[in-house]
Amino acid sequence: MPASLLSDISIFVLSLLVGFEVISKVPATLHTPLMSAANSIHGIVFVGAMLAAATANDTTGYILAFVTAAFASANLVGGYAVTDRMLQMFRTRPAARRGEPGE
Amino acid sequence: MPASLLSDISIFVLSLLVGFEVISKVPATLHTPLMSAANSIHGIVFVGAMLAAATANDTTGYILAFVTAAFASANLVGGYAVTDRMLQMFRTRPAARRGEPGE
Amino acid sequence: MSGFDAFIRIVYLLAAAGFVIGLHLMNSPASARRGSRVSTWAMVAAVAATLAFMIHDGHTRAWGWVVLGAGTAVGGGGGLRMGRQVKLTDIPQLVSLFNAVGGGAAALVAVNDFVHLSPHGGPGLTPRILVTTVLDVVIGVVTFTGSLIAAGKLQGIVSGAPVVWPGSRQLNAVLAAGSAVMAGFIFAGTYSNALLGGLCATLAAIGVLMVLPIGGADMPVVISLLNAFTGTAVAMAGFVIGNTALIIAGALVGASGTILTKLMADAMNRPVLAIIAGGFGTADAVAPVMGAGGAAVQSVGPDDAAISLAYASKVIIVPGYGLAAAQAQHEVRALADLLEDRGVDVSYAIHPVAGRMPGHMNVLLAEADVPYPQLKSMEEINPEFALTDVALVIGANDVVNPAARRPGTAISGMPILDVDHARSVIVIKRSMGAGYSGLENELYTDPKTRMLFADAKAGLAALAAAVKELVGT
Amino acid sequence: MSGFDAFIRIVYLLAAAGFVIGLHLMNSPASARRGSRVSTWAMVAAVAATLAFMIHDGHTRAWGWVVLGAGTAVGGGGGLRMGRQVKLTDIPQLVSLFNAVGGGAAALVAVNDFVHLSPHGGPGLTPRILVTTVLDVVIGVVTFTGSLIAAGKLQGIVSGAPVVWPGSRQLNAVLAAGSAVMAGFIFAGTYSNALLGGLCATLAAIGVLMVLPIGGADMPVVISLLNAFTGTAVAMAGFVIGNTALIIAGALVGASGTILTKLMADAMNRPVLAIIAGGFGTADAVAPVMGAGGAAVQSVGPDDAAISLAYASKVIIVPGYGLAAAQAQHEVRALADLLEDRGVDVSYAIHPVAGRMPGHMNVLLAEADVPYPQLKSMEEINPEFALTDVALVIGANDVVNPAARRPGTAISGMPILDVDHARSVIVIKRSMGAGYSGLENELYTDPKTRMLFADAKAGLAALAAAVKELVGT
Ligand SMILES: NC(=O)c1ccc[n+]([C@@H]2O[C@H](COP(=O)([O-])OP(=O)(O)OC[C@H]3O[C@@H](n4cnc5c(N)ncnc54)[C@H](OP(=O)(O)O)[C@@H]3O)[C@@H](O)[C@H]2O)c1
Ligand SMILES: NC(=O)c1ccc[n+]([C@@H]2O[C@H](COP(=O)([O-])OP(=O)(O)OC[C@H]3O[C@@H](n4cnc5c(N)ncnc54)[C@H](OP(=O)(O)O)[C@@H]3O)[C@@H](O)[C@H]2O)c1
Repeated sequence: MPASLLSDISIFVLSLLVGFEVISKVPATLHTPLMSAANSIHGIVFVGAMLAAATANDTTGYILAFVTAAFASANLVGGYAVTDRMLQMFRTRPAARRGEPGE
Repeated sequence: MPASLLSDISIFVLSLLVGFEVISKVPATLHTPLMSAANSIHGIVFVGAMLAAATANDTTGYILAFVTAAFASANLVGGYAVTDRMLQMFRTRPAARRGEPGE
Repeated sequence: MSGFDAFIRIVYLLAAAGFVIGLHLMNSPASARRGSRVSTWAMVAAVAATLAFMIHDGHTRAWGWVVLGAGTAVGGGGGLRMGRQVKLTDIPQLVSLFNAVGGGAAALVAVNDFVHLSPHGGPGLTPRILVTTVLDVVIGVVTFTGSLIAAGKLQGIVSGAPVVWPGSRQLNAVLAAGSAVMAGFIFAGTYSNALLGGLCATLAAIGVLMVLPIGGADMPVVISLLNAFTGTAVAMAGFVIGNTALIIAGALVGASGTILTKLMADAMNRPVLAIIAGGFGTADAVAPVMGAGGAAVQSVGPDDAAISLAYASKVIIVPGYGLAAAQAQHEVRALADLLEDRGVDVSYAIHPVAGRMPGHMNVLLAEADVPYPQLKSMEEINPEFALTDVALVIGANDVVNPAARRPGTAISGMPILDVDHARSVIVIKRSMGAGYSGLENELYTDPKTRMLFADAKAGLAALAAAVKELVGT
Repeated sequence: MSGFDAFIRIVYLLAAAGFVIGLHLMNSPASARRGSRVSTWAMVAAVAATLAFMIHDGHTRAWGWVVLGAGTAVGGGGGLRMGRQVKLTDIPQLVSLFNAVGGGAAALVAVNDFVHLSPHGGPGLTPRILVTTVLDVVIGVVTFTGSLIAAGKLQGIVSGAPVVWPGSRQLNAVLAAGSAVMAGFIFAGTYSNALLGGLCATLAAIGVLMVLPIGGADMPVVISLLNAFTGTAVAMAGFVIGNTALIIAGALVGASGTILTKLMADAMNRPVLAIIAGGFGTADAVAPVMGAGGAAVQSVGPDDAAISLAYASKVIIVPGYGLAAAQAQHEVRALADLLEDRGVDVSYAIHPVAGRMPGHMNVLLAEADVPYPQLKSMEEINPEFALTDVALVIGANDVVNPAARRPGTAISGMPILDVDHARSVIVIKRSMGAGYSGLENELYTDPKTRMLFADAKAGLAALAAAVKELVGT
C-alpha cells in the first residue's frame, strides 16, 4: 500500500469529519440554501474536467473531455448562481417595509 | 518540497479545521472538562516518547528517552484520570435526591 | 515534487479551507451571504491554479483547449442562464439537475482515465485506480440518472406518484447482480472499454429504478441524499486522478450532505430509509379525500371574511404549500399591509416543513419583501394562537392538521402549528382536497373554522379588494 | 510502505477519528462520559499500535525497553496518583502541570531527534526537520516553564499577584532576540547540541517571564491557552518524526484549545490579549477595599437570618468563589435540604464565571449531590429573582455586583445575576473585602441586604443549626 494512498485516505477521512462537524445544528430555514451551497461545492469536479482536457489526445478523449467540461461547468456556474439568488432572499432589508409597492 | 510534507501539511490544516468546528457552542459549564479532555488528548505525545525509546542507542539517548517517557506518560495517564473524575461529577443521579445524608 | 506543483497543492488546500469556512458561515442567515462569497473565491482560486498548472505544464493539445473551452461555454452558459432564470420555487429540480451533471462529470473523469490506461493490458491500472474507478462510476452514474428522474418528478415531466410495478424489486436485484459481475471482471483484469460501458448502462438503469418508486413530495430529501452521493463520487474521482482538491471538497459535501439529509428527514418526522424505500404519498396520488363526509363545512365569502379580518386586533397568517403553488406571495403581503394600516397586529407562522422544500415559505415571503421580524418560527408563535382573533390559513393542510397529535396517522408525532387554539380560523384553499400526506383534516370541519374556497392568488386578491371596500380607501 | 506500516497508520487515523468523536460527544453533559470513553479507547489503540510496531520492527535495544518501562512507571504512576487524589478545586493546577510535562515531552522528542542526527554535519537534518524542530522547541519549552509558573500561582507556591518589575519588558525583548539569533545559527548549519541547549534555556526563561505578570485569577484562561500551545507543540513533534497520529491529535488540541480560550475569555468579558498582557488583578492584591466608606451596612446574626429563610416561600442560593474557598458545598446542601423539608422552594443560581474556573460551581455542588435540575443558569433564573423572598448570596461578589451595569468599571458589560431584584438579600462572607475585580459592591449596602459576616462553611453550619432549632427537629 503506497504511502501516498494512506495520506489521501487520511485527508479523505478528516474531510468527512470536518463535513460532519460543520453542518451541526442548522435551522430548517437554511436547509435549502445549504443544500444548494454543497451542490455548488462539488462543482470542484470541473478541476477534474480541466485535467481530463489536459491529457486528451484522441477523438474519444476529446469527446469525453468536452462532455465532462460541459457537465462540470454547468454544475459549478449554475450552482453558485442559484445559491447566490437564494441567499439574496435571506438578506434583511431594513428599509423595505412600507413605501414601495407590495408587488 | 517533498510530496509527503505537503500531505502532512494538508492533514495538519484539516485537523485544525476539525478542532475549530468540534468546539463550537459548548456551554460554559463544560469548559473545564473540555480543557481537561484536550489536555489528555495531547498525551498522544507518549507515542513520540515510545519511538524515541525505540531509536535510543547511547546514554544521552536513554536519558532523554526516560525523561520523555516519564513526562508523556504523566500527561497521558493523569489527564485521563482527571477528566474521568471530573465527568463523574456531571453524571445525573436521579436517585440521589433525598434519603442519603448530605455529607 | 517541483516548487510549482507544491504551490498548486497549497492553493488547493487553501481553497478547501475556504469551502469549510464558507459552509460554516452559512450556518446562520446573517452571515450566509458572506459564506457564499468565501466559497466562491475558493472555487475561483482552485480553478485558476489548475489553469496555471495546465499552462505551465504545456502538454495540453490545441484540441484539448478547444473542447475545454467549448464545453465550458456550453455548460457554464447553460448553468448560468438556468440559475438566473429559474423561478424560486423550481430551485429543487435545478439543484437536482446540477447533481446529475456533477455526478455524471465525476464518473466521466474516471471513465476517461480508464479509457486512457486500458490499452495494452492496462499497465497503469493499479489496484488503487481500479477500485476507486469502479466506486466512482457506481456512485456517479446512479446519481446521474437518479437525479434526472428526481428533477423530472418535481418538474412534472415524470409522474410524481410512486411508480411501482410487479417485479420491479426483482429487476433491481438482477441489475445489481449484473453490475457486480461486471465490476468483478474488471478487477480480475478484463480492461475492456465495452465492459465499462456495459457497467455504466446497467448502473444507469439502477439509478432510474431507485428514484421512480419515491413520491414527488419526498424529492427534497432524495435530492439532498443524491447531493451527498455526488460529493462522494467527486472524492472518488479525486482518488482516481490523485487530486487532493477533489478529495477534500468531495468528502466535505459527502459528509455535510449526509447530515443535511438526516436533518431534513427529521424535520419531516420520517426516517431516511423509509423515504428511500418509497411508496409514500400513494394516497395523495390515487385518491385525494374529497368532501369531508358528514361533517358540516362552513364556507364563507370574501366579504364576510374581510369583515372578520378588518375588525380583528391580532391576525396570524399561516402559509402552506398552496401559497407557493399559486405564487400568491405578493397578494398575501398586500393584504397584510392593508390590515396593518388599520392597526391590526399581523404576523406569519412558519412551520419548518411547510411547502415542499425546507425554508420554502421564507424564500417565498422574502421575495415579496415581507419584513423578516414578522416571520415567526413554530416554537415562537404557538403560544400566541390562543390570543389571536383570526388565524388565516392559506393553502396549508398537513402542518395544521390536529391528527398529528393522535398516534396512528401518517403524520403522527410531527409537531404542528396550534391553529385550532385561535378564536376563529379562515382557510383559503380550492376544495376539501388533501395535502401531501393524503389525510383528512378535522380543522376544516371545526365549528370555529370557515372555508374560503378559491385559488390562493385569486382568493387573496378578492379578500384584499373586500377589505379596501370596507375601509373605504 | 509495508502492509504492517500501513496497518499502523490506519490505526492512528482511526484513533484520531476517535478523538474527534470523543470531543464531539463532550459538547453536552449527557454524553460527555461516553465521549471520554471513546477518547480513552482511541488512545489505547494508538499506544498499542506503536507497541506492536516496536516489537515488529525489532530495533529497540534492551536499554530502550528499560528506560521506556521505567519512565512510564514513574510518570504514569505519578500522574495516576495525582489525578486520583487531587481535590476537585485543585484541578486547574493539575491540568497546568500536565500541560507542562506534555509540552516538555513534545520538545524533548525534537531534541532527541536533533541529538541523533546532528553528528558529522547532520546529513539527516533536512529543512523540514530543522524548521519543525525549532518550532517544536520554541512552543514546547515556553509551555513547559510557563505552565509550571501557572500551576505554582494557583497552588500558592508562586505569588498569585501580577509580578512585574521595571525592565521586565526589556528583558523579555532581549531574550526573544537572543533565541531568534540562536535559531538563526541552527538554520544556518550550526548543528551543535550546546547551541540547542542554550536556546532551550533562553526559551525557558521567556516562558517564566510570560506568565509571572498575569494575575492568579486569570490563570484558567492562561492554562487553556497553554493547552492549545502544547497541542501545537505535539503536532510539530509529529512533523519532526513524521508521525501522523501526533500531527492530527496535536492540531486538534491546538485548534480546540484556541477556541476554548476564546470562549472562556468571552464568558469573563475580557479580551484574550489583555489577559496575556497581564497586570489585571493588581487592585485585588494591593488593597482590597475594606469597609464600605460611609454607607450603612446592616449585619445580621444566624438566628435572624434563619427566620427569614425558614418562613420564605421561595429562596434562591447564589454561590460564588467564597463557597469554593471554604469548601462549604456539603453545608449548603444540608441547609437547602432543611428548607425544602419545610416546603420552601429552593434553587441555585449559577453564574457562568462564578468561582475561579468555568463550571466551578457545578462541579462543587455536584460533589455534594445537589440534584442537577435545581442548578439554574443565569438566563433561566434572572427573571425569577423578582418573585423571590430571600436571595442567599454565599461568597459571591463580582457576579452579583450591580456596578457591571454601569460603564467604566473593571467588570462593565459582564452580565450579572439580578440578585438586587429579590425582595430581600442575605450575604454570607467574611468581611467587606472585594472579590476578584477589586471593586466595591453596592449590593452590600443596599437597604434590603443584610450581611452575615462569617467564613462560608462556619456561617452555613450556624444557619442550618439555627433553622433546625427554629423548626424544632
Ligand atoms: N418543506 C419540506 O421540506 C417538505 C418536503 C417534502 C414534503 N413535505 C411535506 O409537505 C407537507 C407540507 O404541508 P403544507 O400544510 O404546507 O401543505 P399540504 O399539507 O401539502 O397541503 C397543501 C394544501 O394546499 C392546497 N392548495 C394547493 N394548491 C393551491 C392553490 N393554488 N391555492 C390554494 N390552495 C391550494 C391543497 O388543497 P386544495 O387542493 O383543496 O386546494 C392542499 O391541501 C407536509 O406534510 C410535509 O411533511 C415538506
Ligand atoms: N469562573 C471562572 O472561570 C473565572 C476564572 C477567572 C476569574 N474569574 C473571575 O472571578 C470572579 C468570580 O466572581 P465571584 O462572585 O464568584 O467571586 P469574587 O467576586 O472573586 O468574590 C468572592 C468573594 O468571596 C468571599 N470569600 C472568600 N473566601 C471566603 C470564605 N472562606 N468564606 C466566605 N466568603 C469568602 C470574598 O469576600 P471576603 O474576603 O469578604 O470573605 C470575596 O469577595 C469574576 O470576577 C470572574 O470574572 C472567574
